Amino acid sequence: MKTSVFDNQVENQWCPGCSNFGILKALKDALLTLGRAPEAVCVVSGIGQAAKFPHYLNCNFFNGLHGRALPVALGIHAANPALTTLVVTGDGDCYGEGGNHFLHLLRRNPDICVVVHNNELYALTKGQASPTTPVGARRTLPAGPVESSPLNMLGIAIVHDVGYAARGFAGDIDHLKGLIIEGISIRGLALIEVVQPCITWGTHPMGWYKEYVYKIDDVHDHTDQIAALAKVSEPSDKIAIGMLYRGKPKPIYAERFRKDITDRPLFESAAISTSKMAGLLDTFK
Amino acid sequence: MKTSVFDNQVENQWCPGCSNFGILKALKDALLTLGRAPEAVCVVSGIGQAAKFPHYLNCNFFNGLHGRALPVALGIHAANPALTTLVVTGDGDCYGEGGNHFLHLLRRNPDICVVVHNNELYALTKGQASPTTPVGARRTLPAGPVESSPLNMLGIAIVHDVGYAARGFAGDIDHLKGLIIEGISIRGLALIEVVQPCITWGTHPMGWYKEYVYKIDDVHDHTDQIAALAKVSEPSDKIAIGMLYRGKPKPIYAERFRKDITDRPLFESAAISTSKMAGLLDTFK
Amino acid sequence: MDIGIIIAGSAGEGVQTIGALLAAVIQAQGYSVFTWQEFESRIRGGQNSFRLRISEVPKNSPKDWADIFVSMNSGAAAKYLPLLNETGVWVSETPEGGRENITIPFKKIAEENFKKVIYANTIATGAVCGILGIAVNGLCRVIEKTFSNKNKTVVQTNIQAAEKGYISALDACKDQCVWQLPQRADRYYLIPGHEAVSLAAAYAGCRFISAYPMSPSTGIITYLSQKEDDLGVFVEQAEDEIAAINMAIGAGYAGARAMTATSGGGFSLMAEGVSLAGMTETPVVIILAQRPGPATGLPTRTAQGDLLFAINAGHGEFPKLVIAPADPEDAFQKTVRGFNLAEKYQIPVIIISDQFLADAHFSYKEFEFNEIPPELHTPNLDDIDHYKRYRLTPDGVSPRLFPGQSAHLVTADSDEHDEYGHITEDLGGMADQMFMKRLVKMERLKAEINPPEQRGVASAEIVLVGWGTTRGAILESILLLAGENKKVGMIHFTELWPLPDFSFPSGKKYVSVENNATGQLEWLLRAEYGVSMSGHIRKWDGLPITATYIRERVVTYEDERV
Amino acid sequence: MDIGIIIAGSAGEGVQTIGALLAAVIQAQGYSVFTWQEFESRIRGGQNSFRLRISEVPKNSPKDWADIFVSMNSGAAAKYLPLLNETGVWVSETPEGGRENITIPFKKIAEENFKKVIYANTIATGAVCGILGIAVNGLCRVIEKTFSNKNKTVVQTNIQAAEKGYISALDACKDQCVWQLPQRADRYYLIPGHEAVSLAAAYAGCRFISAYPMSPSTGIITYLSQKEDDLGVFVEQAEDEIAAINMAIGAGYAGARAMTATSGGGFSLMAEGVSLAGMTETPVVIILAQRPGPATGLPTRTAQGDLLFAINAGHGEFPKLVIAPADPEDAFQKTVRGFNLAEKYQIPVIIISDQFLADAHFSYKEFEFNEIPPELHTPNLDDIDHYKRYRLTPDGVSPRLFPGQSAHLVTADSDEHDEYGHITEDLGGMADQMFMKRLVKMERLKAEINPPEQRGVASAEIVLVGWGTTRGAILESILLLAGENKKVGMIHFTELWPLPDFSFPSGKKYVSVENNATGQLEWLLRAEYGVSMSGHIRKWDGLPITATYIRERVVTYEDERV
Ligand SMILES: Cc1ncc(C[n+]2csc(CCOP(=O)(O)OP(=O)(O)O)c2C)c(N)n1
Ligand SMILES: Cc1ncc(C[n+]2csc(CCOP(=O)(O)OP(=O)(O)O)c2C)c(N)n1
Ligand code: SF4
Ligand code: SF4
Ligand SMILES: [Mg+2]
Ligand SMILES: [Mg+2]
Repeated sequence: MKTSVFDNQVENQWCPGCSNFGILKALKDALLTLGRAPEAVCVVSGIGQAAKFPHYLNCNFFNGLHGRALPVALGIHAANPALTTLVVTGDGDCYGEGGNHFLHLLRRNPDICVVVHNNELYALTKGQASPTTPVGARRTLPAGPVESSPLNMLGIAIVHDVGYAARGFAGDIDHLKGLIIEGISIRGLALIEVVQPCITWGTHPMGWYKEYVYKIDDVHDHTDQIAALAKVSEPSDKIAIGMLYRGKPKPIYAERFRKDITDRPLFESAAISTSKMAGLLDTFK
Repeated sequence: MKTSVFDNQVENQWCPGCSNFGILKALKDALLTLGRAPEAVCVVSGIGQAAKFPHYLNCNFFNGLHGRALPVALGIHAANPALTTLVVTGDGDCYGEGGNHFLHLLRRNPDICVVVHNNELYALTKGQASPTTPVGARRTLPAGPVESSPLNMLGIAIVHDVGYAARGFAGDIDHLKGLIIEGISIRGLALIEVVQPCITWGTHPMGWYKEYVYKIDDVHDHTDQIAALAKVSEPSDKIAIGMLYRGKPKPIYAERFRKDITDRPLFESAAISTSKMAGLLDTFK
Repeated sequence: MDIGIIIAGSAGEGVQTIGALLAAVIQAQGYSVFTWQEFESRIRGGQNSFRLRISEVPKNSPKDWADIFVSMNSGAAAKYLPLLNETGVWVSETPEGGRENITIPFKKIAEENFKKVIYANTIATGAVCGILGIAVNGLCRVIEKTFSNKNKTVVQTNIQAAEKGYISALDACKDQCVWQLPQRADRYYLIPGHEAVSLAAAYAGCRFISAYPMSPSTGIITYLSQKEDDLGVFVEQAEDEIAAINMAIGAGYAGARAMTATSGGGFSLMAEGVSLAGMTETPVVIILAQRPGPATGLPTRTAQGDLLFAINAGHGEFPKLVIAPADPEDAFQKTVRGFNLAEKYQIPVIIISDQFLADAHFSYKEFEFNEIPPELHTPNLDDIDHYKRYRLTPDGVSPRLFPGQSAHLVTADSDEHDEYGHITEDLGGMADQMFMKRLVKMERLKAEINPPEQRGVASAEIVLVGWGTTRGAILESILLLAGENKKVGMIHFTELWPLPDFSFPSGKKYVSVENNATGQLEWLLRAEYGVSMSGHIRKWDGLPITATYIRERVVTYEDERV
Repeated sequence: MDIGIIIAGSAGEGVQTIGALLAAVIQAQGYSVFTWQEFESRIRGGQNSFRLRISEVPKNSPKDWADIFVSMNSGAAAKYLPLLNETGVWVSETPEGGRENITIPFKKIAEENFKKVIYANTIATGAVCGILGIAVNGLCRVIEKTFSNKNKTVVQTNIQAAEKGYISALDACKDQCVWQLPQRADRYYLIPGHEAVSLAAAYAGCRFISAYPMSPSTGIITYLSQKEDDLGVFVEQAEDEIAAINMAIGAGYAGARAMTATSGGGFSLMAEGVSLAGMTETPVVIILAQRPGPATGLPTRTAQGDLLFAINAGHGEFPKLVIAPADPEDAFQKTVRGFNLAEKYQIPVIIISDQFLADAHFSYKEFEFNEIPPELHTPNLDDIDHYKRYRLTPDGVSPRLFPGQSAHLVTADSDEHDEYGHITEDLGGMADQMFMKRLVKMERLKAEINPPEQRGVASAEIVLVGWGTTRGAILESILLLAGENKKVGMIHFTELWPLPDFSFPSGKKYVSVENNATGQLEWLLRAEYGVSMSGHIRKWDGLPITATYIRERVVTYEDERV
C-alpha cells in the first residue's frame, strides 16, 4: 500500500475520519509534486493532536515542546537552510502557548512554511477553548460560553507584511496542496492557516464548513494589504480560502551572515585552529 | 516641593533629562485631573528603565518580573476592578518578553490602561535592539545594523478592535496627559504607546522627534479601523500622535462573573460555610 | 471481600463511562469501591483500562490482579488478560480464543435492540452487575439518578439496556460467578483526588484560579469552572503557564486567595513566578500534578519524578512550602493547610499530586474535611499607623494589606527592596536585612511542619519510607507482609519542604518506596537527616506502585539478605 | 608588591573607562593586574567602583582594602573611603573634608583645558599613573593604542590630558606616594571571564548562540556578535529565554554546536527546555551567570545562589552536566569540555558563572587554553546501515546524525519514544528501556567527572570546601592563615553534577565557603558523600567573597573552638 516516499508505517493516533488526515495528504502530495526527497525535508511541531503530524510522514522531524515549534524551526533553519523546514502546529500550540514566537518570527522572515491546523479548540487535552474559539461557542472549558474574543493571526501576519499568507480547508485537499506548494516555494515566511474541523470536540461537522467556505477569486489583489485584511475580517459565515497575501520582497533571515557560505550547513564550517585561537588570545596580552 | 498627592520622595534612577520624566508628569497630572486618590490607583510594571516608573509616584504598585506586567495586572483587575489599574511598561518588557500576554490581553478587554514607553531599545540592559527598533538602526546588540523588522503593536491592537489606541509623545506632556485621561476613562482596554527618546542609547535626540511628530487632526475617523491602520503604517518620518482608534462597545472582562457582585473586591466574598461544604461533599455519597 | 475488576478498551469505547457507572452502582449497594484509571495520550484508539476494587471496608489502593475482566476489543484482551486471576471471569465483547470467556457483543446488542451503539456502555455495566450478583433494581436506581437530566425515554432505554446486559451475563455465567453483593446499609463517600483538591481550595477561601490545560491537572480548573455557582471561584484559562502564575500572583496581591495548577512542563515555566512570589511575599498555591518526564514524556501517566525540582524550583534563595498529599481526604486537608500557610507566611506553596491521585476515586466512611474555617492573617487596620508593606519584624512576616482596602498604599517589588517596597542597593544594610527577613520565615515555618507519619516503626525490622500517593500501597503491603510474619513499618512524608526536625530510629532497615527512577526522597533524606537506606523500591513505568509490587521486593530483599 | 586601587563614582562618570585604561597601562608596564567591578542596576547615578590589584606575580582575587582611592564625587567618597588603608592615598575630584586628600578637579580641568568633560577620564588615569610611579610615556603608548581608530587630534588631546593629570598628581602627591612601577620585561594576559567563555565556545566549535539580554550574561552574546568575522558564530537575539533555548536546541539538532546564556530569571524560563534537551538527547550548552535573587533581585551583583536549582532544573529525570569554572582560564577549558561532553553524551550542559567572574579580568603568565581540538562524536556514515536515531546501545549513547547530512532520516521527539523517535506507550517495554538508556548515560558521565581539586589537605587541620569562583579567595586565605601558623587546606569543586566518586579524608574539620545564604554546596555534599561541615563561611550581600573575609571567619571559628 506504500504509494509515496513520504508514507510510513506508523500507527496514526488521530480519530478515524478526522480532517487532519486531509492535511496530511495535502502536505505529502505537495512535497511529492515539489520533488523533495524525504531527507531534504524537516517537519517541526510542538504538542497537540495537530503536532503529532510529523510522526505520520517519512522525513526528518523534531516534535518538540508544546508551543515551541517555531524557535526550534528557526534554529534548524539557521543551522541548515538547505533543508525544507516546515512547521505543522495547532491553534493552541502556535497562537496560545507559542504566541510570542509567532510574533517574532514575523520580524525575521525565515524561509519556513508554517501550517496551522485550526480546529478552534485544544483537542489533545480534551476540548478546551483555544485562542481562535469564537465568542459564545461551547467548549469543555470554560463551563459556560466562551467570553474572550478570538485572535486574528492571519491579520497580524498581513499587517507585518508576511511573505505569504493563505487560508486552506482540510476538506479540500487539492486546493490545500496548491497552497502548501506555494508556501514552500516562495522565499520567506509563509503562513497557511487551515480550517480543520474536529469531529470529536468541535461544534460543527465537516459539512457545515463546506457550506461557508468559498474560494478567493482572481479579483482579489493579494498584494493589497487592506484587501487581504478585509478577507480575514469577514463575518463567520464567510470563510475565504486561498492565497490572501503576498508580501513585498525583502531580505531572508540570516542572508547577511550567509553571504559567503550561502546555504551550507553550519556543521560544515571549518573549526578554529589552535594557532588562530592563540592569536586571538594574544590580543589580550 | 510636594505639589501633588502623587509625588513621592524616592530618588529617581533615570538619567537626568530622560524623556521618561515627561511621561511621569503626564500620568501624575492625568490622575490628579481625574481626581483619583492614590489608594484607588494601582500601577503595575515589569522590569526595565520604563518599568521603574511605579517607584516614582505615590500609589499602590506591583513591580513584577520582566515581561510579566500584563498577567499580574489582569489578576489584580479580576480580584478588584474598583482599582484603577494601570500598566507602565517598555517596548522590550511588553512586546519582547511579554508579547504573548499582550496578544491575549486584547482578547479579554479588561478595564486597564497600558502605557508603553517606546524608546526602540533595551535601555536598562545597556542599549540592545528591541522589537520596535527600525531596520538598519545601530544598537549595542547586534554589532551590525538591525536586520529584523519592527513589530507594529498598535496595528495589532487595532486589528483586534482594542477599546482605545493612541500614540503619545514624551516631549508633549499636556497632549499625552489628555490621552492618558481618555485611556483611563474609557471602559475597556486602552493602549497608549509613547514615543520616548532615550538620550543615552538612542539614535536621535528629542529635537529630532519633535520634527517628525504631528498631531492627528479631526479629519481622522477613529472608529475606522482601516484609517487607524493607515496612521500606524506611515513612513518613519511621519509620527502621528493622538487618538488612533476607539473600539466598538463590547463586554468588559469578567462582566458575567460579576453580574451580582459588581465591582466588589473578591476578598470581600463570603467564605463557604462548613455546612455548605458538608452538603457539597454529601453529593459524593 | 476484595474483588478486582478491569474494564479495558480503546478510547471512545466507553471504558470510562462503564467504570464510573459501575462504581456508582457498587457505592449505592453500600460497598466500598476504589477506582483508578490508566490511559494513553490520544482521543480515540489505544488501549486503556479502568480498575475497580470492591470491599466491605475501604481498601483504597490499586490491585495488580483482577477477578473480573471486561474486554471491549481483541487488543484490550491481549494486553490485559494476563492480569486476570486464574479463577477470574472474562467477559469479552468479541469472541476470543484461548482462555474460557463469556462473549457478550455489547455493541451489536445495542444496535440491534436500541438502534444506538452508545447503549453498549449500559449493557456492559448491566452485565458486570449480573456477574457481581447485584440486584438489577439497584442498577436501575443509579441509572435513573445518573440520567435524571435526560428525557424519560433515555432513562427507560438505559434501564432496558442494563437489564439486557444483566440477563445475558446471568445466562452465560452459570456457576462461574461466585459473587453476591446484596444491598448493605453502609454508605461510603466516593471522592476523586482532584475534586477534593478543588473543593478544599474553595473552602480555604480561594477566589481565583488561572491555569493552562495540562494533563493530569486540567480536572481542577474544569471542575471549578463547572462549580462556579456553588463555589464562587473566578476561573481564567491563561494563554500559557507563565501568565497563569503571574495572574494568580496579581490576584493574590490584590487580596484574593489564588491558585494555579499544572504538570511538570508547565511547572518548569512557572519557576520564575515561584521566585517572584518568594520575593514579593505574595501567597500563591501551585498544584503540581506529576506525570512522567522529561519533556512531554508520557502525558497521561503517573510518576513521582518532580520532588527535587519542586523543592529547588526558582532562582535565588527564598522560603517555600512543598507538600504532597497521600489521598483525597489528605489532599482536602493539606490543600486547606497549604492556603493557610501560604497566607500566614506570605510564600508560594507547592502541592504535589500525580495522575494516579488525580483520576482515582477513594471510598471513605467519614470524610474528615477539617472543620476549621480558613485562617485569616490580615492585620487589624486599627493597629496600623505608618504602613510599610515590608516592615522588618522579628519573625520576618510583615503586615499584609490589600491595595484599595484602606488609605494605606500596598506595594510589591521583584527587585531587592526596602520596607516600603522601593528598590534598594544598600548591600550590607537594607538589602541584607530583607534577604534574611525572608529566610527567617522559613525557620518559623519549619517549626510548624508535621513529622512524617509513623506506623509500627517501634516493632518493625524493616521500615518502608515513602511520600505522597504511595501511602495506600505501602500500608497494604505491610499487612501482606505481616501475614508472612515480616515485621514491617512505615515512615511516610507528606510535608516535604522544609523538612521538620526528626530522627530516624536506629537499628532499623530502611527501604525507600518511590514512583521514580532516581530515588529523590532517598537523596533528600540523606541530605537532611543523614539517614541512608538499606534498599529501595522504585517504579518508573508510568503506573502506580501497588502493595504486591512492594511486597515482592521486600521478600526478595529479605531473601537476598539471608 | 600588592597594590590595591579603587576608582569610585556614579554611572556616567567614567569609572569603568578609567579602570580599564589604567589596567591596560599597568599590564603594558609588565605587571600583573587583577580587576573586578561592582555597580548598581542603573544607567546614570548611583555609586559604583572599579577595583584593581597590582602585583609582580598574579594575585587573581579581590582585595578588601585599597592603597589608592579615587573618588569622583562626594557620595562615592563617603561610601568607599572606609575601604582605604590608613596609609593609603586618596585622590578626590571634589574638595572633601575629613581625611587628608589630594583634590584634582578632573572635570573642571578637562573643560578648562580641552573643552570637553570626557577628557576627565584620561586626566584621572594620568593622575593615578603619577601616583603609581609609572612613567608618563608608558601611559601615552597605551593611549595611542586605545584610540588608534580615532583621529590624530583625539589621540593628541588624550595624551595631553594624561600628562595634565600626571603632573597634577605629582605636584600634589609629594612624598605620600611611595610606589614605583618601572617597566618590566614580563607580559601578562589580561583576560575577562565571559570573553574567555565566548572564545572557548567558538574554539569548541560552537556555531550558534541565541540569547536574550540579561545581566550579567549579556557580555557573551555581545562579544560573539562583535567578533562574528573572527569567530563565525551565528548570533540571534531571541524574543525571550524560552525561544533562546529552543532555538539553540533546534540548531543543535541540525548539527551546529549551540549555546545560550542567561541569568537566574531567564534560566528559570529555560527549565522546560533543559528537560527537552534531556529527552530529545540534543546537546546544548547553557551559561548560567548568577546574580542575587529571588526574582529580579540585585541585577548587577554577584552570588552563588542557583547551584541546587541548576542541578535539579527541568521536570522529570534525565542526565545533565553542571560545571562551575573557577576563573577565566578554567572557564576556557571547562567551556570546551562542556561542549565536548554535551556532544559525547547528547545532554544539556549547564556552565555556572556569576557577575564577579563575568566582569573581572584575571592576569596570566601563560594562558593554557587546552590545545585539544574540539572532540567530535559523529558516527561514521559507512558504519550505519539501518539508521535509528535512538538506537538502544549498552552505554546509552545512540549514533547522532544531522538532518540533511545523508539519506538517513533524523528524528527528535519530546514524547517518550521508540528507537525511531516515534511516540510509544509501551510501558513495561520500550518506554522503560528508553528511560533507562538515558539514565545509563549519567553513570558513564559520572565516571568521567574529575574529582575536586585538593590543596594541602593531607597536612591540614581545617579544610575549606568551596565551588566555582571562590577558588582564588580561598587559596589566598590559606596563604594568609599559613602566615599565622594555621594549617588550612582546600577541597574545591568545579564539576558539580554528577558528582564523582570521592571520599573526604577523615579527621579534618571541614568548613564550607559559599557566596550564598543557605549553604547549597554543603547540602549537596551531605546528600552525596554523607560529609558534614563543622562550620560554614557564607556571604550573600551581592559582593564576592575575599581572602580576608574567609581568614577572619576561620580565625574566629578557631578561637571559639578553643
Ligand atoms: C507546557 C505545556 N502546557 C500544556 C500542555 C498540554 N497540552 C498538550 S496539547 C495542548 C493543546 C493543543 O492544542 P492545539 O495546538 O490546538 O492542538 P489540537 O490538539 O487541537 O490539534 C495542551 C494545552 C503541554 N503539553 N505542555
Ligand atoms: C527574565 C528576564 N530576562 C531578561 C531580563 C533583563 N532585562 C531587564 S530590563 C530588560 C529590557 C528592558 O527593555 P524595555 O522594556 O524596553 O525598557 P527600557 O529599559 O528600554 O525602558 C531586560 C532584557 C530580566 N530582568 N528578566
Ligand atoms: S480529537 Fe478532533 S482534532 Fe484530534 S484527531 Fe480527533 S477529530 Fe481530529
Ligand atoms: S537609559 Fe535612556 S531610557 Fe533609560 S533613563 Fe537613561 S535616557 Fe532614559
Ligand atoms: Mg487545536
Ligand atoms: Mg525600551
